[in-house]
Amino acid sequence: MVDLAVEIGGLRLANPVMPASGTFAEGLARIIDFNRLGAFVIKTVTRELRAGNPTPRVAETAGGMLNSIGIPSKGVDYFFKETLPFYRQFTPPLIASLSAPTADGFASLAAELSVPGVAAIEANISCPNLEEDGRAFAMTAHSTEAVMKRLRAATKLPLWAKLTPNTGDIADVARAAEAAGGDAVVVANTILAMSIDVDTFRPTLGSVTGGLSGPAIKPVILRQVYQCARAVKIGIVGCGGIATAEDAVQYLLAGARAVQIGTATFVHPNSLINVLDGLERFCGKRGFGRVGDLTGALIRGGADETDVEWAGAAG
Amino acid sequence: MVDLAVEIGGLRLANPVMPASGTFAEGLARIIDFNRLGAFVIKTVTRELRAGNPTPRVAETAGGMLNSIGIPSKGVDYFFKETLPFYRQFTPPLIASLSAPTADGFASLAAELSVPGVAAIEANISCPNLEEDGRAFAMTAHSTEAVMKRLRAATKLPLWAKLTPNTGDIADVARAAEAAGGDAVVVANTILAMSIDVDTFRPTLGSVTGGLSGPAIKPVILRQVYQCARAVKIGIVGCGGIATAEDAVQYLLAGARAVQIGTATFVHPNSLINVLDGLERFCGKRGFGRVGDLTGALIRGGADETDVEWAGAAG
Amino acid sequence: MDAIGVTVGSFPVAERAVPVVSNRAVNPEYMHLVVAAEPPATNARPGQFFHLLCPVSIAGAPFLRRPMSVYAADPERGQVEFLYKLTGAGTRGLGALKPGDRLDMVGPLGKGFTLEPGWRHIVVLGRGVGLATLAPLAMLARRAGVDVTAILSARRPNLVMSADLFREGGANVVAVADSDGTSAIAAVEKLLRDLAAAGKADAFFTCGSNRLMLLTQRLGRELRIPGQVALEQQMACGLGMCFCCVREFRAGSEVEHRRVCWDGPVFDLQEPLSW
Amino acid sequence: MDAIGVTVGSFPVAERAVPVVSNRAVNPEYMHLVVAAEPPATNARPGQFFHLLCPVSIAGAPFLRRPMSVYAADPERGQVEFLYKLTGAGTRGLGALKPGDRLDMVGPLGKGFTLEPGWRHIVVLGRGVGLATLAPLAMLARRAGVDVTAILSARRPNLVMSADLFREGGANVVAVADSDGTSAIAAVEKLLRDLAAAGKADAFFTCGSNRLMLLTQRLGRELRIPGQVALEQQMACGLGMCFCCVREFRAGSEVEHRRVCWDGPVFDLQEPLSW
Ligand SMILES: Cc1cc2nc3c(=O)[nH]c(=O)nc-3n(C[C@H](O)[C@H](O)[C@H](O)COP(=O)(O)OP(=O)(O)OC[C@H]3O[C@@H](n4cnc5c(N)ncnc54)[C@H](O)[C@@H]3O)c2cc1C
Ligand SMILES: Cc1cc2nc3c(=O)[nH]c(=O)nc-3n(C[C@H](O)[C@H](O)[C@H](O)COP(=O)(O)OP(=O)(O)OC[C@H]3O[C@@H](n4cnc5c(N)ncnc54)[C@H](O)[C@@H]3O)c2cc1C
Ligand SMILES: Cc1cc2nc3c(=O)[nH]c(=O)nc-3n(C[C@H](O)[C@H](O)[C@H](O)COP(=O)(O)O)c2cc1C
Ligand SMILES: Cc1cc2nc3c(=O)[nH]c(=O)nc-3n(C[C@H](O)[C@H](O)[C@H](O)COP(=O)(O)O)c2cc1C
Ligand code: FES
Ligand code: FES
Repeated sequence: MVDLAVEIGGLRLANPVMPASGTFAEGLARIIDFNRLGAFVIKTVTRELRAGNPTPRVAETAGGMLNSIGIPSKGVDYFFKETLPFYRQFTPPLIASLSAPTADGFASLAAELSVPGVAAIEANISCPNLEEDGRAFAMTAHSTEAVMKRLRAATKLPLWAKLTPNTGDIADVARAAEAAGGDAVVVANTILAMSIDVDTFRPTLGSVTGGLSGPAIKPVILRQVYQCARAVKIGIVGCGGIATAEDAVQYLLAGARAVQIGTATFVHPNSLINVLDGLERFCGKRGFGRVGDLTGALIRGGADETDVEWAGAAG
Repeated sequence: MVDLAVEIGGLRLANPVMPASGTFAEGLARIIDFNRLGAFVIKTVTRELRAGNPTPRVAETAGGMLNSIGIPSKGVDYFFKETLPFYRQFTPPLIASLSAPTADGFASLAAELSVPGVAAIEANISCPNLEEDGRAFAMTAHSTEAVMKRLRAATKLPLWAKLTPNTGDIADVARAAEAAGGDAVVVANTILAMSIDVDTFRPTLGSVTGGLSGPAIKPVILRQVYQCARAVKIGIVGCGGIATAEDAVQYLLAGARAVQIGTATFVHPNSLINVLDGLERFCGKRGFGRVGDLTGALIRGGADETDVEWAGAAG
Repeated sequence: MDAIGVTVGSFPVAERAVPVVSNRAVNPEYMHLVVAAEPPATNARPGQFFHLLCPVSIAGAPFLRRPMSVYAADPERGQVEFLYKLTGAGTRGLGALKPGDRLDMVGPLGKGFTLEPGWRHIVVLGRGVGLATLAPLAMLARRAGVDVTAILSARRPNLVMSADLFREGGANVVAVADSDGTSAIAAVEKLLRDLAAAGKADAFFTCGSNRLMLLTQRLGRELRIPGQVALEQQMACGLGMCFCCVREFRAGSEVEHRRVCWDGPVFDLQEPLSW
Repeated sequence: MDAIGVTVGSFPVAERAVPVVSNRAVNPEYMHLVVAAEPPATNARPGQFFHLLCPVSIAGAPFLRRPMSVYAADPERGQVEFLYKLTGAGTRGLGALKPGDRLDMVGPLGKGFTLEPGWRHIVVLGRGVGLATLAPLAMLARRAGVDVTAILSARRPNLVMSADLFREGGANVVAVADSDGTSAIAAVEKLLRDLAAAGKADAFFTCGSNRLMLLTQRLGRELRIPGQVALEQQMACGLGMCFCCVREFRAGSEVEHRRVCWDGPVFDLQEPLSW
């Protein structure tokens, strides 16, 4: 029996597998058993009602997808009236992702959402689609520390910071989140990107640029998780291109204590369950009694040379 | 007849298609006709002899590859004795990519390489593999301006800056390169990334992290070209994941005047020629007399909705 | 089933890799695919759709799934059918499927058509593959003893699809085409007014043409005839999670976004804005 | 042909999509692939290799090409052959090729084996697919009237491959195996010393085993017997451009990196460091 429970960012989760904000909603309960998930992470909530970006909002790329959803939000009332009661029917803890245009806005929204039934706050200080040029709090350590301090003062709940990969030094930003009292960092959101339709000469997305996600970004985000793991002591949630249990293992080895899965769920709605089952099998096969023992187990000091497999074992 | 000639960074090229530094060398002349290329861009030269990074130096990823070659260099003597004479057998101009650990080093090397037979200097201020943490001049506008000023003073040749994508604000860095007297920016080098072998628990690269290239990064670098095109007046050379003529067209529409092709040449050694021929066909088909007219021809203000093609033309 | 539309503990949707029974070209542009399936797939109702993982082919490697209306679903025979147009990498990948190959599909998804008890005569108007979406509705209506007039539009008469299928189903088929002008809006309007006058239009159902949607919206308002329209939009998740697939709708004086995959693809005829 | 090793205006390497003639399993681990080809491909010399674009299969989508030694190349028959071990996504993709399918290959690449005029008796020592690399050398030597002793090593006698091929080629075959201890270094060393003593070892050729390389290096130094070794390393370009494929070599007192794809894959036996 493999112990799948993990301690991460002030929470104890039954297992380290959870959905990524904005890629998960009630509808998935028509296919998979929600009670198997490590946690629920809901679509980022904002105070004001928002329409989101113009269509088209999605485009395919090599090994990934572009999205420019923005944050269409039904607002706080809907969260209390519909979202919260729905998830209270299940056992996994609910992590509320929230966003605001100002530090004040973040703080007051966090305070308002700190209610029974919400287990932690995931501050999406990184969503790259809202402004055309993709600016976000999490692009600098300075503004990250500022907004996280306000958030820390505003809620007693575990506080997670969802970082953006669109920065030159993500380890520095993670340090700022930790210094301001954050309990975990989620690494990371989508990479700002675009594509162009060579028939129409127009961007494939209505908002021109959007966020790249899926397997294409996995090596980049994995590197950022590795850099953050060497910079902070608080927990790291790895999120970027995870489609298989082996992908999740790579993130744990690089230093993550838990993982979030987004785009893969669009391709295979069972991805969350498949990765969870695969993780348990992997630990069993490799003799790990606790999935938590994989965290940071990367062996440094240069990889082995590929040995001449095709020339036979004793070659 | 399509006019393929372009003016870029102080040079007039017969066509906008050239190889990316480090992915091209004499050996390719065994397969393709070098005289058809817009220019030659050689592997980055350093003053001192260097061994480069430990093996393994390459790994596959979804839609791309990781490399940690570093800059093994045979030094300046070899450049003068072997490289330069070899390329002088052909008509396209030679662009010398160079790198150094200090601004002084950049300047003196640029001065030394400013000889007949070298048409332009491409300052690789971005190679992410040399230091384990991937720091590079081009990660900040400040250090970019400093090194480019020294380079500008050191050579009368057209001066190009090869930027790194591993920065939070590449447009700002491009502005710095322009302000310091750069004649063009090459956007961009590889994205710092890594992967882990879940059998050995070791990084797949001997140097742990390496540079991601290939189709996977195209949407990210295309976005950076688009951002730079709106920030600077000097020419932009688009470089990142180009494998087809349509990819090259996307870069031109986003604002590039020329393109460099790297990883695609590893998969199809004829890629440079195929993209060039495809560009000419595209211009012909779409009625562009000059390939230069594609530069910046992106139509803004939101893309069209996908119309209901499957429901018939007049639907 | 609460406000959110999900009943906890029941799993009406599934992801399954099912065997292909047949996959034939019906004309140079369209193909007809039959797969062997079980519930919940075979419970698919007219207007619902499946999200198909299209195989890699020379046409390319589709990353996302492709939405496809159920053309027929039969629990007894244990089959689900699709009628699709060869368009890009996804549908061309589908086109390469051979009997025995496996197709990974998620479904049934979305809200289908509904028939009000009071209706005796309905009119379905479709074009191109819009017909694939309307065909199973016509069958259902006939089985419910409701008369069906099917106005099938195409560029040329010989391109009109599924006419026989509608006829066998007992529908009264009117084929119209661009080539002879019979598909012109004015001509189709005349047809509809005559049907309404003859009391043969208790409701309009349309799919696949913005022009036909606008026409039926206008006549529906004027003649107080209710209706439903099936819309399409690019999708990622197909399960109401990503908000990629929104379109604009009238909500009183407001304009609001709704998800085609979750709130639709079938909507009240009067609500969608022109696209 | 200048110092850099490229003759301007001659194109001795080509990228071609060639038809598969046959692709058969020789045992549960290895397959034998034959393709129809033309010059320059059919000019491939022993020790040279091709860079193969392995097709996408259930095993995965290989992004980079895969290097594969030429097992045989015949300009008359217009064929090139490979002997390969099923390993990962690339070789398993190769394994799925059927006669008539096209295989995109780049080559011939790299430096092959060379035979000195003075040599009358050579010894080739190989293991596993190292034999694929040595087989064409043995054929070439026999055609040049040079005697060949082929020491073929494997885990079990029945896994020894290509023994018949070497015999038909006129080589004097000695099969050794781990299972009966005959492949142990001491045993093979005895064999080599006896051959040397009998004047039947003018040169050693080896491939596919670090242990056999180290043994022949040692004996070669002691007995002043020259030799050549074929190395392998992960590759990207295969054309000497990317420096992915370097290994370490003795250069006087220095250690230097050389590119297996360009400076090799065949090197002087004494130069490579153990890997
Ligand atoms: C609810 C619904 C039901 C549908 N039913 C059918 C059907 O029964 N038969 C049929 O032939 N087609 C149907 N379509 C359209 C079908 O989904 C597209 O033709 C298909 O996705 C095209 O994919 P492609 O890769 O071949 O083409 P591409 O143009 O290469 O597709 C590129 C991207 O655009 C998307 N896309 C392109 N056209 C459409 C479209 N019209 N609607 C939604 N997304 C699109 C694709 O999904 C893909 O993500 C339906 C669409 C929806 C939304
Ligand atoms: C010059 C040369 C000649 C070769 N000749 C033969 C031959 O005749 N028959 C044969 O069976 N094999 C031969 N090999 C080895 C063959 O290239 C690998 O077995 C093959 O690349 C494995 O790819 P894969 O995707 O199946 O395995 P994977 O292990 O999934 O490959 C992963 C990556 O590692 C690389 N790789 C793995 N093993 C090797 C290796 N031993 N050498 C180089 N790269 C490797 C692959 O190219 C790929 O990039 C040769 C290698 C070289 C360098
Ligand atoms: C359609 C879509 C919508 C998203 N919306 C949000 C969001 O509202 N808030 C947020 O923090 N991240 C959002 N993300 C980012 C994901 O949570 C995740 O960080 C990213 O997609 C990388 O993970 P993946 O490669 O597994 O998808 C969204 C991603 C996608 C694809
Ligand atoms: C193996 C390899 C070696 C490279 N070496 C260099 C180099 O020496 N100098 C440099 O400026 N860029 C170097 N690059 C980066 C490429 O020039 C190019 O910027 C990058 O690969 C993106 O383009 P691509 O996706 O077309 O390969 C190298 C890339 C690869 C894959
Ligand atoms: S496709 Fe995701 S919400 Fe409709
Ligand atoms: S594989 Fe590129 S240099 Fe050898």
